Amino acid sequence: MNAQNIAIDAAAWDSPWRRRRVGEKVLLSGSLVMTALLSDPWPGCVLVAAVALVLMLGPARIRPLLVLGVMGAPAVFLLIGTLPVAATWHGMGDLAWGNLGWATDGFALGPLRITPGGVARAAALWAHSLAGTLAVILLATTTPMVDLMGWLRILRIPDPLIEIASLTYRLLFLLLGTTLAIREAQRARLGDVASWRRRWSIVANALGSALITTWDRATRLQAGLEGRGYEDALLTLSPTRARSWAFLLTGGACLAGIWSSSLAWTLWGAR
Amino acid sequence: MKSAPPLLAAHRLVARFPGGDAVLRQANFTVTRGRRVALLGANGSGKTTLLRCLSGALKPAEGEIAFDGQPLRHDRVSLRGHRARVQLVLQNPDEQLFSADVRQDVSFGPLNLGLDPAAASSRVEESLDLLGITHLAERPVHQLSYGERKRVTIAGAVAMRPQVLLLDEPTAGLDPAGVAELMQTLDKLSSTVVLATHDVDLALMWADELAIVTGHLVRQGGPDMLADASLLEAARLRRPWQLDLLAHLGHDMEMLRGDHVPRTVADVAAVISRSASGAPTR
Amino acid sequence: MKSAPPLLAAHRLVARFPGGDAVLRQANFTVTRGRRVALLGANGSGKTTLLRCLSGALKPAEGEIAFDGQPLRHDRVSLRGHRARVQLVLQNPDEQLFSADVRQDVSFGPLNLGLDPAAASSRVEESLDLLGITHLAERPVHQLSYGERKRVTIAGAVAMRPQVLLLDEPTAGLDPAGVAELMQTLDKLSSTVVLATHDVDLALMWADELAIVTGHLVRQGGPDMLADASLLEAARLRRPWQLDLLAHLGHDMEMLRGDHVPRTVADVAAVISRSASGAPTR
Amino acid sequence: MHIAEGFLPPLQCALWFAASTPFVIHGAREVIRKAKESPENKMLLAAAGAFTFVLSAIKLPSVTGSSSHPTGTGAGAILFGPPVMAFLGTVVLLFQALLLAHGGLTTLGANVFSMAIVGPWCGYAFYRLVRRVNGPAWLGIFLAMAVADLATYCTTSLQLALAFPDPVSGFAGAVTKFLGIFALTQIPLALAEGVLGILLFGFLGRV
Repeated sequence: MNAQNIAIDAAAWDSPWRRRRVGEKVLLSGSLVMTALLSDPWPGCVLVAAVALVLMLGPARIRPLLVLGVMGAPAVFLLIGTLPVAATWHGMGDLAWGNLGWATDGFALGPLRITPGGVARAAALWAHSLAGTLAVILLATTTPMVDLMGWLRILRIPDPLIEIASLTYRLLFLLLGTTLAIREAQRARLGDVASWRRRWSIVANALGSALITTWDRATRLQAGLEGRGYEDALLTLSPTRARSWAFLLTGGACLAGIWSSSLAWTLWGAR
Repeated sequence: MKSAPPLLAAHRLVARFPGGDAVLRQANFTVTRGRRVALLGANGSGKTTLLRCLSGALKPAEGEIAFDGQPLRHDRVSLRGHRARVQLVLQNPDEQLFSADVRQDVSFGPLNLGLDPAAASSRVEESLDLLGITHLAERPVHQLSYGERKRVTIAGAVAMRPQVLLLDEPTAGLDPAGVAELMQTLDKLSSTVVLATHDVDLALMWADELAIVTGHLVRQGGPDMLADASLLEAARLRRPWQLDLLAHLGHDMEMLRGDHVPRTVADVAAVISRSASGAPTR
Repeated sequence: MKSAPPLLAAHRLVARFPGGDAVLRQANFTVTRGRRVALLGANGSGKTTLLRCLSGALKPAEGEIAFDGQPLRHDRVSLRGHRARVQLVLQNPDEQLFSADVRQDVSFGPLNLGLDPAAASSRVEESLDLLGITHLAERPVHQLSYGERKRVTIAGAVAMRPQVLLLDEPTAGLDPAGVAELMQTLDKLSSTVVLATHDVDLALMWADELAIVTGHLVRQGGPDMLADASLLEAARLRRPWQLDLLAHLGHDMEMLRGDHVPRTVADVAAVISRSASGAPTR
Repeated sequence: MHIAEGFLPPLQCALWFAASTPFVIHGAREVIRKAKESPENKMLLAAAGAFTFVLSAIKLPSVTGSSSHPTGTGAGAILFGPPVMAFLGTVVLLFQALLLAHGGLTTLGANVFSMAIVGPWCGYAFYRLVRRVNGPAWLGIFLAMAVADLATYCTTSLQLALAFPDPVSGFAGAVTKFLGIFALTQIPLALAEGVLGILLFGFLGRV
């Protein structure tokens, strides 16, 4: 990560979809997220994932490597989070720790047992989660945070809250830049070869300095904005973006497709 | 200095650091409409403090700021009016940019003036165009370079169409071509400009008038102030090369007064050529 | 350029922005022991990137950094050795100071080198003295002025007794007297110095050698590079006044090559006097 | 480590949103009140939000071998109080979900409950307790940071156990599994965050 470039954020600013209405993108991604949550893993979630990927790599022109990189964090969580779901707990008393190997109902790992049912549950979770995450990333890589903040006004969230969130976004990049620069300066003077004990105070010093700098900046920003006429509201022009029926209809068609295939699959399976 | 009444003035200004030490003590400063004033002085001498007082951002401990002869009262309504006429651009662009999107940020000032969105929008486009940054309108501020962010802050001030533009170190950190472009942009503005800088060569080349902050006071005068060795030393400045070279060549510095002070390379070359051809050194 | 082997070198360096665009493409750069190199270039040309690669802070995408002929491997142990020999001071002091008081901050590097407290302490006092900031030793870093904080960052690097000191815009934001003091301090250092700056006049006056970053490459040479109009334009630089004036006066620029390039006011005055007295222009 | 998108069943997503909403609204009211007091507070609150985000993105010196990040909500609770942290934590979680793909939108309610509500309140309670009995300041800070971190992860484990009860041993078995995998790796981290808190406040006290 780098101050100028949180990968998703940079993609959102460069996205050809930036000029689309935020509401339309929220509607599309939101529906895909809900579909990933509510539909069956097969074919619903798989189709959601496919649609999100195709839209991102196709019309939204997001680099495949970026999508792959961004999926890293959720994948790690899924790995850790689904492990306990895949395994059943048979209690300490039931099985000795030395118990390792195939049992009648699955693979035993001491008091844990990995069963086919557990693996199926874990796989279903993976499907829901990966599809949902891709649908969220579709929104995140095509819509800068500030556009979303502006859109939140529709939900009647009070202005001061939106302003604070927007300022947080601006200060975030300043603070991140400062913190990373301080860490680099510490490494340049061999901060990373200090004793383990000293390294802790070095991290604390970096954070403390960054905090003081940001505090100071926030105060100076206040003074700077007062000079530009700031009294109690951070007014800006919000861009007007045309409604796109093509976009809405295509999105609608995708969703209808996913749901009808899901329905068809369920009916066919039940027959 | 001029018979024309000053557009913006500070009278007997006293300003203190938050700690209590005085930065300015009974300092006076005036700018006449249409003039370009370069403000020089050491680090910490009080240049920025003076600019902040002039802009209304800082209330002086004592003394008065006057616009067009009218003293500024520091209440909300007067300040609002003052800020519409006098705009200060700080040195560090991150102290004035708050929005992630360039166009939105520039629109902040005009909207604060109470303009309707259409009028504000046309002001924004106009000043983006003037600063040559229309191509950055949709970019996020945090991805811009330092020089680009400086232009955005100036655009934000220009969009308010101030009568006086106060600039604190606008050329610091810019490459030479960037400095030249910025100075050309300033020439296009109709505002009166006060520009604080450490660059004495640039000050001599650009300004109609100089103001040097030293010893808690402001000394104002013509470019020949930069020939006064004791003043320069007190203000931690150096003699601009233009004057330094002529002194080295044995020219009579007393002759280089007022409008006879050479500013550009061409001026200096002309003085040297004339003296080589036997004419007196003016 | 020199027959002496380079102390620090970059070979066919490729460095990219995080987004993927190249900043440097197959760039070469060398510094010989004891030389003073000024690094010039436009905003965003890659000066800072080059310095960061040279210091080991940034691992180049391709190419190699070598110290005393030994290529730098970017593993922990090699970097540790490299950083003890090559120190980089970046432009913004706020992003490099991280301790509560000045003495503590300057002692950071020496303590990390594994020096015992007494040895570290003597290094600290030595470099505080060299930078002329002994009186600030007990002061909290966050209360210092900009110029003072710049000196503290340089003291922090000097206290590591590096063989090469890399400075990114050390004079930016300093008043003219501050610049002069800093340049005098640099003259006292025994290190080899590479100094990135936007100030072409200063570069011409101070440096033994120039390096200009343009078109993703580094061009190295003597001060006469600053007479090359097309190179200057490509690099968004301007001709230093020394050369600009002589060109205006009709001097033959071809004669002002290598060691004949005038650097200081005295040099220029000498060239002009000689030509006025009828001697050839060198 | 926040619960990823799509990981919780729909009904539970809704319940956690319902559980978090009153706290967040309470915090938002407090934030609006502070912003009205002085516009400068807006900047400072935004700075605090940014700091919480960056804290969670900073790598600590390796404790368990893996890279680890602090939650930082304990420090925020001491400085601004738990209600404000409920709001700022929500903003930070939204940013993490959309800028880093950490966490999710449908799981936002659950993550807010653990990280922006339970963590700060528990950390703050311990901080007050130590101050009440005139305990040393460092202990209060240490406990605030460590407890906020641990409480967050324990809550996450409970949330996951509730969503995925063990087919054999039920909720209790599931709690054992999730606590085992999360809380145990988190205990050294929580202690580390406590130490970091002491050092950080120590640094701030010196400047």
